[in-house]
Amino acid sequence: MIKLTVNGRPVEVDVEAEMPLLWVLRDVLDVKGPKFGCGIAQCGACTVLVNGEPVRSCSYPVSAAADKRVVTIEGLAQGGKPHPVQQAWIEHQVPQCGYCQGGQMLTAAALLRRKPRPTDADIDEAMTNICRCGTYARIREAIHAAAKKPAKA
Amino acid sequence: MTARVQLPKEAKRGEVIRVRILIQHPMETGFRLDTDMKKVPKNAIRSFVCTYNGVEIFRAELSPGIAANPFLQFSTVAEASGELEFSWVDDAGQREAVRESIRVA
Amino acid sequence: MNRRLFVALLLGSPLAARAQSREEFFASFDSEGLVKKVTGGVAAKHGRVRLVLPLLADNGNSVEMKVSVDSPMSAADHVMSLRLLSERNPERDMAVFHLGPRAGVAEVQSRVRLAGSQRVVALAEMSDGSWWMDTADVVVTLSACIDGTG
Amino acid sequence: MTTRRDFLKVSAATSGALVLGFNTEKSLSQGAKPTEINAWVVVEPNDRVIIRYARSEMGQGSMTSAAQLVAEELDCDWAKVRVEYADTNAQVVRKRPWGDMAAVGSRTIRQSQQYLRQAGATARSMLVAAAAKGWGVPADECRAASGVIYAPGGRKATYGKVAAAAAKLEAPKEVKLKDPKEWRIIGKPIARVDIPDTVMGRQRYGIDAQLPGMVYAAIAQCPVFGGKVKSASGAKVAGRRGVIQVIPMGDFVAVIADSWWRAKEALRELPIEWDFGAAAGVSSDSIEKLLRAGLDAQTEVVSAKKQGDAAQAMAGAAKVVEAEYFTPYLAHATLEPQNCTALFKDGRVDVWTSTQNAEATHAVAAAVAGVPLENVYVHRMQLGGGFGRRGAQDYTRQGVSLAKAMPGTPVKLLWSREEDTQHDNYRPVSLVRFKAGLDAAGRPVAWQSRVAAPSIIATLLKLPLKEGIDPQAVASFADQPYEIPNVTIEYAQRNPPVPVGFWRTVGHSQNPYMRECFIDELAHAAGKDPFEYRRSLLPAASKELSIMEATAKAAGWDAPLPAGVFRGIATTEAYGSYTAVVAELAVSPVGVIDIKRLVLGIDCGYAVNPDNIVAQMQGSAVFMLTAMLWGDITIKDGRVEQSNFHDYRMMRLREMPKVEVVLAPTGGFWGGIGEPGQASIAPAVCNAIFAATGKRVRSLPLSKQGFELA
Repeated sequence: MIKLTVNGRPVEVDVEAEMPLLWVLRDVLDVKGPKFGCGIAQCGACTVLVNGEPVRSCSYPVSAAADKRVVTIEGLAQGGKPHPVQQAWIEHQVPQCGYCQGGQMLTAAALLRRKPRPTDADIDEAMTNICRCGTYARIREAIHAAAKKPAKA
Repeated sequence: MTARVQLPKEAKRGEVIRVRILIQHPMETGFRLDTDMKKVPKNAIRSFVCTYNGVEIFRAELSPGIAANPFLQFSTVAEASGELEFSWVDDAGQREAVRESIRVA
Repeated sequence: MNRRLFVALLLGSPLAARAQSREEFFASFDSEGLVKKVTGGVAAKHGRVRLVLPLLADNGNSVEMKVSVDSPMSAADHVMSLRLLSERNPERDMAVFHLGPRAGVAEVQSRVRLAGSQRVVALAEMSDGSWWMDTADVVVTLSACIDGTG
Repeated sequence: MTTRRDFLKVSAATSGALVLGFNTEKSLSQGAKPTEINAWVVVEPNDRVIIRYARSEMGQGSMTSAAQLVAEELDCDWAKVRVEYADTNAQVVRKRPWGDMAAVGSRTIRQSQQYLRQAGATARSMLVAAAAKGWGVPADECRAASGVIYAPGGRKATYGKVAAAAAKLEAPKEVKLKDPKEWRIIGKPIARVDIPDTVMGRQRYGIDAQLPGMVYAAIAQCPVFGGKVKSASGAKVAGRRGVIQVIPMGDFVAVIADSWWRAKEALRELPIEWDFGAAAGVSSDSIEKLLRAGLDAQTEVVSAKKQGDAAQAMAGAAKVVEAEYFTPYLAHATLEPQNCTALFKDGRVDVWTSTQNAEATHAVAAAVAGVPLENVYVHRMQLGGGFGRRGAQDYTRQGVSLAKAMPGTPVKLLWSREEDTQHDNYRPVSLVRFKAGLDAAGRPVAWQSRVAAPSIIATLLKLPLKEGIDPQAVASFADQPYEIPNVTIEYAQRNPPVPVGFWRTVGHSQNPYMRECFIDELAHAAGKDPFEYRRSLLPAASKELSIMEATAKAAGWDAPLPAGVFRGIATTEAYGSYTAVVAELAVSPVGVIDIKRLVLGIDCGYAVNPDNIVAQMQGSAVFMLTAMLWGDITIKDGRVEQSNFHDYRMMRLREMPKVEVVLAPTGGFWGGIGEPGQASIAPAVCNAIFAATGKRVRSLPLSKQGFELA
């Protein structure tokens, strides 16, 4: 049995140790925020935060998440109040189809925690998630805007 | 065999019976290209006739507007025991015919 | 009216650029004109004939069809021929079924081939020389990312 | 004009907390009995309005812009609008009240704008008539604004109060639509209704369907096109944890398990014997030979356009220019792989999938399951990208046939990225030969093109071609806007066994690249500036000319450039809109391209949601740059060599250049938005590369021509 917390909720799962965290979240725990895009850690649609660090959960065995805090896009807002990244994503109308955006926002939130005022170079280096609709210009714009919002509690 | 017929084995005189036939035929439209880009010539069953003891009871003029392996269902009045003959000709001049007997009490 | 449709199909003409709505697309079918070519200019009356085709067909290669006519099929009053007409298939005359009193009832079933969404016409010629018709619109849902195929 | 942010503040302020709750399938609030005024408009007693959307939202934004068309004429309060999908079962039972449900060909707005606006106006006039009747005053003395009806003497009533009475009235035969000058919802940068759900992680895609007792299917399709399953013994994987069964299904094999990962892992161990069939020997080389033979063939070639006598004019030309252009197969690579969840139970079929045409999904489900159309229910989901891939229904056919093989059990079929890359309907490969004759002044007097390419219409749609011409294969050649007296365009249909389909912008994603590069070659041969040369050949009143001039002006075509930076230009019509692009870039001695900016102009006639149009243009730039830089699906032994994003490269955020959008709607017509934005990008970039290097780019992708992106 593997124990972890998902979006603040403690859970226990009886699965193979090498089962990727993505499929434990989606198919076992019915947490549908993280998405499957490639399965080889290339696209980032499956990004979740493990103890605050962005992780491509399609290639991350659930055993590595034992006793850790996992946050998916559903858990980014705190107490119903959207995270500054989420507010900026809406204000800048970033998403088109939206499939990659959960991963993009979590990666951006982690970047902002590491670097509250990221430069364009910081954003280029951190934001490697694929967006097939091509919303990159607005992602960059929204990250800069989120950096200016009052820090989250 | 190039066709399957469905017909009640026996019927009462004056009864209206349902006749069905499924014919093996590609009903080529003339638009299809085969693998080395040659147009497969148009070839569809053009005329179809059904006789009952020698008397024509149904006739159809068909075209590539009828789907491949044509299926036809029509009806006729059971007059007397005997034989129904289904015959057809396609664009390539190929003639085919099948017969099916029926007992009428 | 239907010239417009074939012009749209032929080349990416400006007409194709103005995408037709479904209603406009089906309204562009000239069923009356098609019928008059067969009847020699006589208009067919709507009624007595019932053409059954599905509202949607996943592809046009094989679509279930049933056509029937309300007729006693007596020697004095019977259906002589039942005709299926398509305005969009390369050949307008899809099929002609010759019946007569021996048929008992005027009903034929088959499977037709439809070159894209279209309005199909069923036209019956009665023994008294009158013409009756019915139409059915079929949407072939193989959708095209281009204009003019409706 | 309110900018996007002001509008957001307004809508946020008026509806309390940030507008979050746009769950598109939320059940109606309890107790309140909503009233359907017509197929498109439902009004609740609490004055909330539901506007129905018949198409598919895959990021192009028409779930919002289509509703703007209805809301405008309905004169309702947009803050009280909720958009809900039209139901395909009701579409069948009620004999198609919603018309075409396909979101393809950038047609949603321009094909339905008339009947959507009429639906809004009709509903408004019935609401006003009901209120007037209640007050005993003539309807034309009343007026409606923002969801409230006013009558002389200060009387007023909200839509919710009169909805029930309105629904009982006869719908008026004729309704007058507003003059565009009166629009206050159409033309505004309204915030998209689906974005709040996406941002909060509530958005649901086909892949997210979840049902009690659901099982998961991973499949392998024959790697060679057209091949069949010979045998697949489940014994080897039967003992693996969670594996339920192995089902051979003709051209694919499915492993069914209690989670998708277990099914996929078992599939890797499953021995499958294939009957590869005829296509096993096909390769990119054999395909190019087939196309090249088409260029030279005397038979199996048709004329798509014959104007004047090009051969004779060519003979008399002062100068002749020749070139051949090639564009490769491309995959859609929607980020959400193809999937379909289906349940076949007691003669009824329920389907959850991401589809660009819910009606086609409905018809295919009925046909495969062998049930009447009335027994099918397609549950609407958002699409994780469509780009034309999801007009086809191969995944629906597979999903429903698996559900039929397991009656009573919901089955979720999900393709792996490898299956998605290797079993697509690819953007057709195309080889085009050009020949043009210039007179002494450099003007083209003769233009000959022959296109050798597969036909999507003949092979995918299996529709007969009028006189053998596939309009898509010759698009933008046969209808080119330049005034050239003698033109012959020929088409040699050549269909390798690689399936082809509709890839975003279809023929206009490749043909304008070839045409606008070749026109650039003629300008160079005539010693003319490429912009001036096009201007001299475009009819004075043409919209290609007006958008090209607006774009060139915005880009400052004549302004001096920093050293080493060069410009390229292109213009074309596509999907009823007119586009032009100016590209500015530098190329290093070793071929590294540094794109400084793209200036992308579009005239779509009426702009329904300007901010959404800008987003589609930005997205089109990334989509086309990705394709022209790296996009290349190659064939070996009858199968696709690429398999995932490691060998089918996607542009990343750091690689996106500056994109400036010139929105220049001239009004008077309705042009498409989702696809035209790509059409002029590749030629403008390649013409700029020629200006910088003197090298013509006559074959894509650029990575195969010695170029790389900075």
